[in-house]
Amino acid sequence: MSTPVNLEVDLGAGLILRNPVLTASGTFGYGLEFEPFVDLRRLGGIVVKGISPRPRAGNPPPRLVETPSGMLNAIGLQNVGVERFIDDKLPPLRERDATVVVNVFGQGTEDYVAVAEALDGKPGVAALELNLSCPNVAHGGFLIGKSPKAVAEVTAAVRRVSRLPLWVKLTPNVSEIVDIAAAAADAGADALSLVNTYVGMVVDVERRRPVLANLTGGLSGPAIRPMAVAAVYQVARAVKIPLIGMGGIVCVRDIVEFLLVGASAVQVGTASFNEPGIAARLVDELAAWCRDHGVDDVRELVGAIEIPR
Amino acid sequence: MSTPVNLEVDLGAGLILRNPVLTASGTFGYGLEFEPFVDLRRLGGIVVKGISPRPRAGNPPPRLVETPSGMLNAIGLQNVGVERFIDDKLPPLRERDATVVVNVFGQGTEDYVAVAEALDGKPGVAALELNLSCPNVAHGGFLIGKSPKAVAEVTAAVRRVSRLPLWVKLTPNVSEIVDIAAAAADAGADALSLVNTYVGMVVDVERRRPVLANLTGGLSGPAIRPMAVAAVYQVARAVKIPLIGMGGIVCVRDIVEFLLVGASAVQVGTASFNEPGIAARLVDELAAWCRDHGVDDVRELVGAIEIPR
Amino acid sequence: MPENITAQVEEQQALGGDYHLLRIAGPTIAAAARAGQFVMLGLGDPGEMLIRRPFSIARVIESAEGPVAFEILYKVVGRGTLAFSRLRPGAAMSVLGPLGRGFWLPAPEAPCRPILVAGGIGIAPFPLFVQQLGPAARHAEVIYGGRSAVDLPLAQWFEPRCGTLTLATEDGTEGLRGRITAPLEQALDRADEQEGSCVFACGPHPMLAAVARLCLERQIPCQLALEETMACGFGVCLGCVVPRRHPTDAFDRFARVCTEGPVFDAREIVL
Amino acid sequence: MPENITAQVEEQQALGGDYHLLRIAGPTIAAAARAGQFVMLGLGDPGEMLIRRPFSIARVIESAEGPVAFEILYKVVGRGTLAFSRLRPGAAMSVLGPLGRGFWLPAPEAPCRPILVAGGIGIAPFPLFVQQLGPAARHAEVIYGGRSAVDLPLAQWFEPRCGTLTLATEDGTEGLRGRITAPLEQALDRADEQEGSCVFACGPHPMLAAVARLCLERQIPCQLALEETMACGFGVCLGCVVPRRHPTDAFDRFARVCTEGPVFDAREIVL
Ligand SMILES: Cc1cc2nc3c(=O)[nH]c(=O)nc-3n(C[C@H](O)[C@H](O)[C@H](O)COP(=O)(O)OP(=O)(O)OC[C@H]3O[C@@H](n4cnc5c(N)ncnc54)[C@H](O)[C@@H]3O)c2cc1C
Ligand SMILES: Cc1cc2nc3c(=O)[nH]c(=O)nc-3n(C[C@H](O)[C@H](O)[C@H](O)COP(=O)(O)OP(=O)(O)OC[C@H]3O[C@@H](n4cnc5c(N)ncnc54)[C@H](O)[C@@H]3O)c2cc1C
Ligand SMILES: Cc1cc2nc3c(=O)[nH]c(=O)nc-3n(C[C@H](O)[C@H](O)[C@H](O)COP(=O)(O)O)c2cc1C
Ligand SMILES: Cc1cc2nc3c(=O)[nH]c(=O)nc-3n(C[C@H](O)[C@H](O)[C@H](O)COP(=O)(O)O)c2cc1C
Ligand code: FES
Ligand code: FES
Repeated sequence: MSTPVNLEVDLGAGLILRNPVLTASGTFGYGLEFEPFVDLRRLGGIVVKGISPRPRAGNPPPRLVETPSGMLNAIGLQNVGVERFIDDKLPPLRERDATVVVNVFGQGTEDYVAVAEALDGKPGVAALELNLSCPNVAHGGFLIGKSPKAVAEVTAAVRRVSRLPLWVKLTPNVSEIVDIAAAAADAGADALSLVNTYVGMVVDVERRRPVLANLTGGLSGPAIRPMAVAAVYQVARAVKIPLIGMGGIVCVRDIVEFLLVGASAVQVGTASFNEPGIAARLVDELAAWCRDHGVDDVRELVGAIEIPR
Repeated sequence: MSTPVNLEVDLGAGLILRNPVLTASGTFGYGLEFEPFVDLRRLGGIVVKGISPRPRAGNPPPRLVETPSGMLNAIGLQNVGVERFIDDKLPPLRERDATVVVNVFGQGTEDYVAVAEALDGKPGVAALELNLSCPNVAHGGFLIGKSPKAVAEVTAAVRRVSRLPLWVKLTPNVSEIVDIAAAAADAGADALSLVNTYVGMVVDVERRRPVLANLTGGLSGPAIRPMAVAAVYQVARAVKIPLIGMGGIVCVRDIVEFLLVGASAVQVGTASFNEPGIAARLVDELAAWCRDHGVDDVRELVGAIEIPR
Repeated sequence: MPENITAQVEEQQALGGDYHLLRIAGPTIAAAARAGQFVMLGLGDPGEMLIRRPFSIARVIESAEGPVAFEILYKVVGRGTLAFSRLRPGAAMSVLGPLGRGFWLPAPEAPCRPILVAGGIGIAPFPLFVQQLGPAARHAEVIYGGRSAVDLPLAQWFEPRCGTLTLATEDGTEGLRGRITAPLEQALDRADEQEGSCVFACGPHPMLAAVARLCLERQIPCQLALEETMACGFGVCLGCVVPRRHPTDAFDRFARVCTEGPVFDAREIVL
Repeated sequence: MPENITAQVEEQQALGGDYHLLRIAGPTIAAAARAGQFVMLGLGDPGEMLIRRPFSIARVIESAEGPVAFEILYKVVGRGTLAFSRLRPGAAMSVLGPLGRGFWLPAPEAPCRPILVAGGIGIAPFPLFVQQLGPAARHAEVIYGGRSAVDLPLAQWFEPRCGTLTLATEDGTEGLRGRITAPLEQALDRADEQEGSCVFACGPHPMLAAVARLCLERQIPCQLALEETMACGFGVCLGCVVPRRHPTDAFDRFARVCTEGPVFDAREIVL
């Protein structure tokens, strides 16, 4: 019998995950909704829906539309707000021994700081993920996320008030994602999550109207995977902190692809809607893949792409 | 019997096209290869493969890979060079009475100017399309295309030497495509083509190598359509010159979608590989769509999207 | 608790005019289903269909041992339903269900005469509703409208099972010419007198808005089965919302159709 | 001139081990096909398969009136070939062909003994080759290798039709154990003596490189049928290139496999 494959990965700042497969923010609710389908402890981690200082209503419907190999969403960060998250969601998650990463959303530096402060010292939070990249809210992290200076400012401000491992989630809707990544790393991020969704739009040609009430939405799903892989590849060559890759993962091949270009872990997003248990299934399949390919430790795969010549 | 639908569109600078359906550069060769499948005169226009001052070899293979609802290409602008284009390709195209737009590619301002000068006064060229957006060549128009200042410089330089209608083709791999569009318009472009491909990458996980010899390639096809539509929508609200929309068009609905968000014409790209005669078929289907929807003049559709409230 | 399974197609029946009836094996789902609840149906491979599609559970099939399968009634309107229409017995589907809050039937202590109002494919939840009403269905009134005769695929099924069946088509090819609002108004006026009627409606958005208005004006209880685009079907994507009439806080401004509905009391929501 | 048609599947035959034979109606393509030429096959709807797939024309089917259909021999390796394997007679495919430059047969004035070398699915163009050789096939030698016995799906077909058939499998489950290079070397050594042999090869890239080396060393004429990823199949996407050995200018550095090949003289290209 062969020795079991090591799936543990190190995300920096002392955070070791059971395995590199997390679920992406906004696609896994607050985790508890998935209990009928998956044992939350089997996951590398759960990134919860973006939390803001106060409850948010989100955008009016329609909020979704399918696109070729993808979908657009314009949820607009509807969420319960940090207080109710701490009171209602965190305790049961903690009971279940799930690794919980809190995705933080704000309209300006103060908001990010406020959520980080509220969460500081609360048991059961493994890391913060700053969403500086949601394309679906006016004055959102989106504009912050496009400016290296603003990214650095928010990152540094949260860094000052929080001892939690700090991840910064990047938007790919920029000219040079490497510049944004470097700014976040220099300002104290412990790891970077990439990518968030791409701005897109679908028109109902019969009614001559945008399908989404918000006009545009964020594109996710397999359609974006090649772009997300390129983004992770580029950032991996430029920054030294761990990366969490995502965008269109639907099978174990896709996970390996992100690891090879330099991600230390990945997040499964849209695919969880289609198959609620997919992330846990992919943990097992990743272990099997490693075994079949003579990989004893999943960390061997991280950045192991060979560039010919 | 109803009156025939008017399909003619005005692309500015005195250029009237028979209909708004063109073929996209790099996906229709030099046009002549498609003669077995389509009467070139039925098309609104043919944008030929990017032409540089001297012949170019392009990138080593593999140059292509399919992706979910899309494909990556890294051709690297292999082309015969402007002289042979003028000698060998232009005369037969002229004989066929095709509307020919020459896509121009260079590594710096001088190259664009050189091709424009070589083409000046040559009969049979309806317009120039400056490719400031190819992601597949080092020092290519790509870097130029990401900087409003560089875009303005190349556009103005070509403007000075050429009397032909001047289109500038934009890359969508930028933070604010509207800024680039405005720069091109202010520098004298008569129309803007958008979008070129999105940077992407696919890894052969078995061999742990990028599939493409060039590592990354340009993503085209239906996968990118929602992003391309959003880009055209945004640019249409910001600049006043005509737009030529493209990205993942495979059916008449897609054409109408681009027109509604503000494109005066469209280009069909990747789809021509699957069905060589598709662009001509879509011309007929567009006329039929207009008839069925009580649209007498296709120009009524341009920018006719209604934004609720 | 919804079940997420890979299930077999048992039967595929074309009903004419783009309407199909699909029978899917699933004893647990069939046993648990309440009228108005739905399933999310997919093809398994997210590469073929990234997002599953929601369909009302139209009917439950019983064998001697109990419920064994359920049916959905669907109309081919796009890529997904076209793919479904090509499935043959034995094909595998991914199924999540039963989902959402179904219709709540009149309580025994406060009986009411049910008026079922369906527009087009909105008829889908009502066969199960009638099955679950049991003998009370004899008193039920069904008002069923569509564009044309072909858009009333289940009319015959209701005929022998309900008290009154009123059909309406916009082109007059079957039943009354026009929309269902006219016969509904008449029924409601009768209801005013008889006391104790209640309305259950499913159909296109404008129809539901009209039904709600007519009922609210008369203070007649009215339940509406809504449709909204869905990605998950179990409350996590927040994609399928409808505005609440009386939100308690900002988070609460929208209700999720998939978990808090798809059936709502007309007084709960803004259409 | 290639023809772009919508054609019907006439027959689908599973040969075991992921290999299938697909018969497609197409008199014009069948009549024009030369061994080594190929077709681009798609499912019509670019939403289902954006890029068509290239397949060698494996065999031409004749009726009393002449050629009526052609066959492709294919291996299921991914999404496209999986979809093809599910097609049943009557299904529609989009077909472009015949495409490219096939093998050029030995000229009558300079006859040579053909040695056909195939690796795995690289056997695909050779049934047609044998058909078109006619009686001369009796003198042909076929060397056909694969991973395992199951990877030699057409071995029996060649047996009665050719002079010699040498099989080789890497795992030794059929014929010689090992690669085809050893039997090829022996055949070439015999050829050296007999004068006038010529090699036609199709298979994976490393095999073709080995075959080319062996032949070039001995100055034995050698034609190679190459594979490269293709988007169009008719010369316009410039996706399918292979480096030329003697380019004349920068544009010329690469040859298109789809139009200048897929069959090349081994001296023309760099493998
Ligand atoms: C709770 C619920 C129950 C439903 N029950 C039934 C039923 O019993 N029978 C039936 O035929 N249909 C039902 N529908 C509608 C059905 O889900 C859609 O017709 C189906 O998703 C269309 O998929 P498609 O791929 O064929 O169409 P698409 O190509 O996706 O779209 C075609 C049209 O359908 C609309 N549509 C697309 N996806 C959805 C979606 N997820 N929800 C609603 N509309 C959508 C689009 O706006 C578009 O106008 C129900 C919807 C909901 C929300
Ligand atoms: C001129 C020519 C003739 C061919 N003849 C045959 C034949 O007779 N029988 C046969 O089984 N195969 C043949 N092939 C290979 C065949 O085209 C591929 O196996 C097929 O395209 C794979 O499609 P897929 O969707 O199943 O696989 P994908 O999911 O697309 O890919 C699976 C694997 O196939 C490779 N591949 C994908 N697309 C192509 C492509 N367009 N060309 C080459 N490789 C590709 C990929 O690199 C990958 O390793 C030929 C290829 C060429 C270029
Ligand atoms: C419905 C939906 C809601 C999302 N909400 C959030 C969010 O609240 N915060 C965030 O950082 N990302 C959010 N995302 C982005 C995802 O976390 C992820 O970055 C993106 O979907 C790409 O991954 P995928 O292609 O696997 O879905 C959301 C995505 C979807 C589809
Ligand atoms: C194989 C290939 C080659 C291309 N070559 C060029 C080119 O030479 N010049 C250019 O401006 N765009 C080029 N493009 C981009 C297309 O013109 C078009 O902008 C893009 O493919 C998006 O449209 P589509 O999704 O319809 O293909 C190329 C695209 C493909 C797929
Ligand atoms: S469909 Fe996802 S929350 Fe309702
Ligand atoms: S496949 Fe397009 S040029 Fe050869």
